[in-house]
Amino acid sequence: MNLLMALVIGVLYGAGTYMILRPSLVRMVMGFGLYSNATNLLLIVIGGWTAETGAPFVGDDGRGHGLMDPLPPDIILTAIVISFATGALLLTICYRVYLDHETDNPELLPVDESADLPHLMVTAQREDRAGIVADDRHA
Amino acid sequence: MMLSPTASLPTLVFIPFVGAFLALCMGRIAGHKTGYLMVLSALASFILAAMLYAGLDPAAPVVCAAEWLPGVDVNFRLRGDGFGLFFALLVSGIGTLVGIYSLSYVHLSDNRRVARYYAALIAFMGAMLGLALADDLVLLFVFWEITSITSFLLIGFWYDQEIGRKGALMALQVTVGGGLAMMAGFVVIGAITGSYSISELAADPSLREKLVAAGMLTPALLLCLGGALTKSAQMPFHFWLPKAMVAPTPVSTYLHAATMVMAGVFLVGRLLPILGDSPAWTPILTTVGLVTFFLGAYQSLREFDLKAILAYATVSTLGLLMMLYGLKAADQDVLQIWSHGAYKGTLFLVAGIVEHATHTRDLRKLGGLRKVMPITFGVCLLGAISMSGLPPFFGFLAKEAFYAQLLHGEVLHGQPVLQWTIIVLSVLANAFIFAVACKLVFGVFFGPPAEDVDAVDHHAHEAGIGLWGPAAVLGLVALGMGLAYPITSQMVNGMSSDPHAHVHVSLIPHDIGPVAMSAVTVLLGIGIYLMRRPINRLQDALAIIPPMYKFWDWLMAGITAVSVTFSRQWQNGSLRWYFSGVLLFACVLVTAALNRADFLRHDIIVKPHDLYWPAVAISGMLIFAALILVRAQVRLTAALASTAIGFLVALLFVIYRSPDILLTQLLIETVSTIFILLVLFFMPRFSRDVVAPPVRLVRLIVSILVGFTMATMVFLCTLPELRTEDNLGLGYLERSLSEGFGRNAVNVIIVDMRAIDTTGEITVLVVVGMAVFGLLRTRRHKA
Amino acid sequence: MRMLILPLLIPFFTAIVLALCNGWRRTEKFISLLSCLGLTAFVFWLLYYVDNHGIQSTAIGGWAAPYGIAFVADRLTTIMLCLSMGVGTLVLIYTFWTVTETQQKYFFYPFFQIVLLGVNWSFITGDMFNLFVGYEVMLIGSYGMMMVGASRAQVRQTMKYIAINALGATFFVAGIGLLYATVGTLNMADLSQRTALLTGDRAALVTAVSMMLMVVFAMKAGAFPVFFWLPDSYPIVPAGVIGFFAGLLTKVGVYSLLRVYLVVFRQDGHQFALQTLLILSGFTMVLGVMGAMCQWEIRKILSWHIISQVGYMVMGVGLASSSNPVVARMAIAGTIFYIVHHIVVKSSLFLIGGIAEHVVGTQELKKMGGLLDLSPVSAGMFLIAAFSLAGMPPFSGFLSKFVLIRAAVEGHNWIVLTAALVTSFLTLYSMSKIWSYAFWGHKVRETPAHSYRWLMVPTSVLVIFTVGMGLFGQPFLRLAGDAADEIMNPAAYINSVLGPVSSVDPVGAVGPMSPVSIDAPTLIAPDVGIDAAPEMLKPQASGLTTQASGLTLQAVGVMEVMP
Amino acid sequence: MIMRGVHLVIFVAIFIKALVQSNIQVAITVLSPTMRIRPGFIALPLRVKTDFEITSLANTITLTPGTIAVHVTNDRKTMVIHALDIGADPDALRKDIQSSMEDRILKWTRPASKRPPESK
Amino acid sequence: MPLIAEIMIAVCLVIGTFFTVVTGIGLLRLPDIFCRMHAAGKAGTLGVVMVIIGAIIFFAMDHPNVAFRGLLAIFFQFLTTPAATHLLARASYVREYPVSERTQVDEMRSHMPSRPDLPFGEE
Amino acid sequence: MYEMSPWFYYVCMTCLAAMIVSGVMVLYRLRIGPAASDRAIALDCLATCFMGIICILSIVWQSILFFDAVWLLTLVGFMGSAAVARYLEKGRVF
Amino acid sequence: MTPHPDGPELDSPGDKSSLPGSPGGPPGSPGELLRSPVLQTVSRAAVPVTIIVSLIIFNQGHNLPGGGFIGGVLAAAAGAMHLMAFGVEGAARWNWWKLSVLGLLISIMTGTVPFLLGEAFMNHTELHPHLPLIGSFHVPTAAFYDAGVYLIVVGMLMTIFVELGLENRE
Ligand code: NA
Ligand code: NA
Repeated sequence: MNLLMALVIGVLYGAGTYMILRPSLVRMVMGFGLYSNATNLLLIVIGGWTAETGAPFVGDDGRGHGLMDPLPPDIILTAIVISFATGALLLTICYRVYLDHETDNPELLPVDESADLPHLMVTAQREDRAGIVADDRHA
Repeated sequence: MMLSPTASLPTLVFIPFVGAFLALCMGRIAGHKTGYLMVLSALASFILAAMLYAGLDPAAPVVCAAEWLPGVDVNFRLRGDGFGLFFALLVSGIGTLVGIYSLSYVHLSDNRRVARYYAALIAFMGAMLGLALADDLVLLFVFWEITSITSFLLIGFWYDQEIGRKGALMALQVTVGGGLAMMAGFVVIGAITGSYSISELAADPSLREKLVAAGMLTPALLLCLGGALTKSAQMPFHFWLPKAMVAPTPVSTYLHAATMVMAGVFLVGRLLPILGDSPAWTPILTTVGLVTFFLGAYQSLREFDLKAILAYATVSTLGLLMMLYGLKAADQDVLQIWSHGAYKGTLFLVAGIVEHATHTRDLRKLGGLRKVMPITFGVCLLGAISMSGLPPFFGFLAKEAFYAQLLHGEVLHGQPVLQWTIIVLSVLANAFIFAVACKLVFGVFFGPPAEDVDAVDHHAHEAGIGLWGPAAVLGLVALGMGLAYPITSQMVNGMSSDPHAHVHVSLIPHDIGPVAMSAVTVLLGIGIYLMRRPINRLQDALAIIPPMYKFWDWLMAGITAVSVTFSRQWQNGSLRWYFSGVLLFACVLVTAALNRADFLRHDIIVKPHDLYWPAVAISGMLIFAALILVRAQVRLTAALASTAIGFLVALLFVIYRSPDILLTQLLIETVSTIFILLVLFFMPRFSRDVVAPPVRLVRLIVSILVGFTMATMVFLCTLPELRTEDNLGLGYLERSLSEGFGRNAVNVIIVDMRAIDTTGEITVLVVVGMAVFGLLRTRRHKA
Repeated sequence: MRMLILPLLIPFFTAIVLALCNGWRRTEKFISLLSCLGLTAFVFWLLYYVDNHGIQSTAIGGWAAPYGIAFVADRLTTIMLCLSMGVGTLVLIYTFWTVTETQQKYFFYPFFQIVLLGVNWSFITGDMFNLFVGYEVMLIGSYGMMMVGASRAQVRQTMKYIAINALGATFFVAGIGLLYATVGTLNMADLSQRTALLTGDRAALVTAVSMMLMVVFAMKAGAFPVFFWLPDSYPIVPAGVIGFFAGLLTKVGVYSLLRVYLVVFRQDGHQFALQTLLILSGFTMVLGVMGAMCQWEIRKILSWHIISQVGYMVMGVGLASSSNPVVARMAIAGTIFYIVHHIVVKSSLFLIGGIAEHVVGTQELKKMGGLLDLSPVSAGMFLIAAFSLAGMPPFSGFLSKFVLIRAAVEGHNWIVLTAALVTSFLTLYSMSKIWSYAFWGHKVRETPAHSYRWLMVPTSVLVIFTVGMGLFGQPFLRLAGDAADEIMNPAAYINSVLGPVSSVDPVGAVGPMSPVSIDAPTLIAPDVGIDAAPEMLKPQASGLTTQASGLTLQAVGVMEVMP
Repeated sequence: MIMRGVHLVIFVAIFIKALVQSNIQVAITVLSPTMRIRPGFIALPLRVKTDFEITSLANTITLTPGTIAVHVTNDRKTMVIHALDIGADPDALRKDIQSSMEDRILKWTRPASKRPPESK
Repeated sequence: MPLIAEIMIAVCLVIGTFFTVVTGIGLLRLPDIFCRMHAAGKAGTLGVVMVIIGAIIFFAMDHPNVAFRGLLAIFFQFLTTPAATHLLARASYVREYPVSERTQVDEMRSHMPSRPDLPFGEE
Repeated sequence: MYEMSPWFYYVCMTCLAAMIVSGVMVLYRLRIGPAASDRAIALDCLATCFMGIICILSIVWQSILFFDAVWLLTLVGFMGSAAVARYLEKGRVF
Repeated sequence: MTPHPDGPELDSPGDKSSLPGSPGGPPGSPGELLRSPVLQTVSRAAVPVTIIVSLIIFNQGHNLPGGGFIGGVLAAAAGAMHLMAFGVEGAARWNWWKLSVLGLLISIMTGTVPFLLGEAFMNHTELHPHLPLIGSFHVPTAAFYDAGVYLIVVGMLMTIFVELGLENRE
């Protein structure tokens, strides 16, 4: 079983890698989704598996023998939520980046971050005062 | 109020720092009067040093020690021995004169700038005093670097001019670069011997034996020389000194003629008893010193800028001193330093006066000032004669002693070829110096002024006593010390770094050798002076090698070019490259670690009974779905394949009996799909992969490597032999109901046992919500 | 000690209250300041307390470790907390005059608290997975701060920053999972006592797992070759905040390297990780400074210098691989000292850079000039901070480099020593470049563009600190040395978390051993005898022998390595 | 009111029967080697009015033999359905749907007074 | 568990599985998107409902709340699956996904007045 | 826990296998499309298959813990399909 | 335009400048097509049921699968269904992120109360309140914590839904 799962996890990581290395922001986000899934599988796999293992719900006796280790699911739950939240933020930002630069190819984005660095405090304050906010989209 | 000797040591070091601080604070109001702080603090230090010298017991010098950084064996230890006090007297004495000179010399409208100038100058003096008296290598280094910093600020006095900035930067970089090596050398010494105390190291042979035993004697020497040779402007690191001449003349006089450049020499003197046993000592120092001595003098004749001439002459003398230490003739170090300080100080100050009066330093434009500036002329003569080594001046004493050392020195004994090489070159160098002295005196004060400089006729005037006074004092020292040679002899022998020094210092020769060499020197010098124009042409013809500073510039430009390439290529903004780098790094690290044990001997056998066939089927579907995603050219296909993968993973969670994450996964995948669809609306279609085939190949290789590495790790870590059964799982289960009041152990862990994890997780959620809100709202408001 | 939750609880409540006060600009600033000052006072008291009373720990929720999550405050942790809160408060004050209305409206101050929260969290937690959570909280706050204002460049660079950190998070979680599979626990103290017993294949596997985690920590620290994110993202961080980011965020990575590779991983052959770090550190130093050499913007130059400076700290961690405990101790103490120095100095440099921007309205060196005349005090502060960064005496930078170089010399690591010296030289080169272009030269304007008086207040505190730390370094060195002792001898740490008798008995094949005897092999590596360098070791030897014989558990306090 | 309840029960029963029928029919179609289908889009004039009725009808049509509801025009007078096999006469299908589905829905959704006349 | 219960459950499972398989085959075999929706919307529904009923029976004795969940699932199934089919079918028509050439009549076209103004290009 | 009849167990396992086969076919449709709606339908059917699989596994394991996933999948499948339909029809989901 | 390997691209909404602004839209406009009584009716039925079920799921979490997070996502999914049927304008009137901040406050307070009472932070226990009508029952304080989580998830997801839904809607 662990060889099988190692194979699956390897494929998922490999596929995720392939996706994040492609020149498309949406694909990148999906690649991270694959990573997240692969990691979750990895975590559940390390909990161990036998055909007889039960779910981690203890009976009235409160004993835990023969049940699945509950810690990996706990870790997964936290990790899944965090990666989901990060992914949502990343996706929103990717959308914003596309609107700004009209490309979703990260390789085509401007390299020099100072080229359109408007937040230089001085500039920003001036524009703030004037009521218009620094939007340099077509600068 | 009388200070005890122990207390006056640190006091004389700290007075200037207090003065510098005061100068900074009051400068804005006091303006040029800040200079009096310089004079006062220098004078105070001088008096204290003189008092200490008066009470000096050579066998047991005053020591002031305090714990500073006991954790790293570094202590605040000052020691007032003869050599240190000599240096302190030199520094504070010339400091007083330079302070007085500056009062008349420095005129600026910007009070703050003047204040900064004096503050740096006073702080420099303090650092030099500390350096002279420090008995701890690290403390010495601290003061050493403070002199570098203050020197940097002083050279950059004309910081609104490119040339001023460049000169300052070069001086800083070269001297600090050497200083770093020196620090490493000190650390080596301290780490191996366990002591940084100079006197202790010099006195205790067992400490030095440790260095020898560790084989670190020569490396430590080489590292330390890195500092000494750069600071003292030895070839090939001499080039910063002429460039530093952009500084105001008081600075050049004080730092770059009399004191700071002597710090390297001083250090070598301090190190001689510690590292002198190294077989590299004599060859290196003698060679470097000799070359510098000769080439400095040689180059000096080539120059026409007054300060450049003096700078190269200084370089030359510094070489001479290094050579003397190389020959282990430490007994005449004070003699040479002192005589040089006196005449070179005089000449620099005179150069400043001349520049002040004529607004030029170019010998070719100067001339005939004898009549306009008679006092200056007189003072200049004092310095120049001493420099040329004619009796009865101090310079003569020094040169005689030097020649005597060459003829009778122990180190050269029995090596006639080497000895004669050194003698010939030395005589030649001194002849050049002689010619330079002539050139100075005749070039500035005799002959007609150049036609295009009307300054000479119209504006040139005799300087005030504030300017020539200090120069005259130094010049008189050069004369007086020569005349009073018995006292001189006593003093220079008493203050030498060699406790057993007994150099014969006398105007009356007792040995024909040195006198003959002096005669040859003078004759040669006259000859060179007379032939100076053809010699200059010859020098121009011989100058094939570019000046050293160009090499330095090239070196820095080369480093910058590498840097440009590196930052463009490495930090190229390409996410693809960043990801690949991180991933490959991970693969390499993990593989390297795995290679350290032979994991292959664990049998990799698929045990069919261990496989759960639905898991096999689901895994197959999962891999298939992953391939769909990877191959998808249409965005919606990719989004749906992602969702399918999520569902399939959820199904594996069923196999692994984890209902909580099953539900979570299903919901999360659905919500993710909705997000993706929401965003896809705005995004462009997937473009065809337009990357070049090599990029594709690399991408494929990286993917396979990552997949393989992760699979290997998972496989190994879940192998029954390697996975641990002794984990926390059972403990959690058993505590779930009894202490957590819940049957769902996972949930009990989430909300109770490890609730702080969950707290972080929900914080992330909240912040993401706010961040998305902020991001989209900010831009929508702008639109 | 229940109070250990306060470094989290206070930023938490502050962030919530600030979010709810959204729109009341003055109130937000006031509350932020109040909270930061209060917490700063607390953590400094905590440092004092821990220094005098030993390691403190608390079980969150009353669940005893290793099941519950323990928060542990040893000297290293409290030092880091003091730094984060001290620098955080100063930067907060600085931002009062730099934050724009838009930035404040879109949660600048709540996010600031979240970053503080995450940083404190990462420092104080005693659980590997909780460390991950702390990282994520810190990161998410930093994402928020980085793009607050949402300019093109900010959004774009934040995207890259998030993406790279997402990669790191993947390895982090995967590494934690594999760690749990092989060692069976997540609590750092428990891990420490369990890994110390590991040998053979399992030890080698745990080493491999530790290498996977190293990617994350090295990335966070900004070490070679995974510092990609740093020079790209720091230049877009809002003014002022950059001082905090530059100082603190990478140091969380360095802290983790110290904690994880010296306390958590003690299995047979764990030095491999440290040796790897040593190799990486050389590249980090040199390449970091090489990157800075060709830059023409203050922020970029300083950002690249973070990398090279991190190289020094990583070098310290790597030098701790030495089999000579004196060297290892000096390396760790040097690293801690360096962390303190660097946080203070780098923050102050960025803050001065902000002032310079305020005065001349640009960050580009070629458009600057004459700052020495325009703003002499900030010029003076820059001079001090820059020379301190370059390791010039008498400032803190000199002392920190000195200690590390001494450790390198004593460990005979000549190559990395050379790299350190070269880096130091090139650092000076580019610092003097900034000075020469920005502070010297012709005035580019007659008067300062904006008033900057208040910005000087927090900045000067940092600058004064670096001078003080250089001149009066002994208390810091002493503290760093004691912290190093705690790290080298985790027995006290383990006892504090798990109690004198471990709640989880190391069972199975390895056989029962008491935590005390576990420490012996790492304290004195078998190949280093006391007689290897008798004189050098003399003062320490007695303390160490006491340790090795396992006579006393509370040896941390007893051991006086420094003479 | 009671009658409407009865009609609802009848409707559910008939609906279940139709559901099973439709499934079997689809199964036969899918599994038959030749797959004889005559798909088509057919417009169905509507008498149901409210959202609820329209939705009930649409869902019922979709779940029952060979038809799915594709579209409801904005005037709510017509529903377009897709049939897997429209047979020879589309009008027969239309009438069938109206009588078997629409009428029965109306019977339990509305009181008799408000009901439109049943289809012929 | 009585034999009769096992038999009933088995029958439910078999029927449910049968229709699920039919869904799969139908999805592969049917000629166009609209026809495939018939398979998905109908066979899928009945198939899964039968399986759920089987499960409800299985757990009826010990866990009555499973019946609640099962009925909830069936309710949702009847509520949502046809609606989803309906929405997708219309979207497919709007996007002009190719219709099988066997299609006899298309009365849809005339009921989509705004069709020429479709916001999407022919992609 | 009760001991289930062997034939019943085998019926369950056979059904499980058939369900998985159905899932594979559905997944294949997800692969080949061609229309986006095809894929959406396929995903919906995949969810349906999973409901079946989970039900059968619940019976085999005699565990009710996974049963919530069944009705959740109904909802989830609908959400996905509806979102895709809205996306195809209007571009925007909301 | 190069043909795709998967045939013509069938998923792209193409030129979005001419897209309808909101569901429905004036008669004759493309948006008119999109009016959907079916979706609206289904969501009228499904949304309340889902929300109730989400509360059940939330409530059962301590002993069965479920809990605040799952319940919250479920409720947010119901919200998404509502948005799909009725558009975002109504929901956009509220600042959903404030709900998540409120949730965070509740969660943290749950941990802080025992801390202020002198116990460890987040030391959960069981409460046994006695209410009229309902009688005595026991609640683990962890449930309050979970309730905070529920609100956070709803607030955060709805924020993103609404904000993304509002994008590009003049
Ligand atoms: Na995830
Ligand atoms: Na958790």
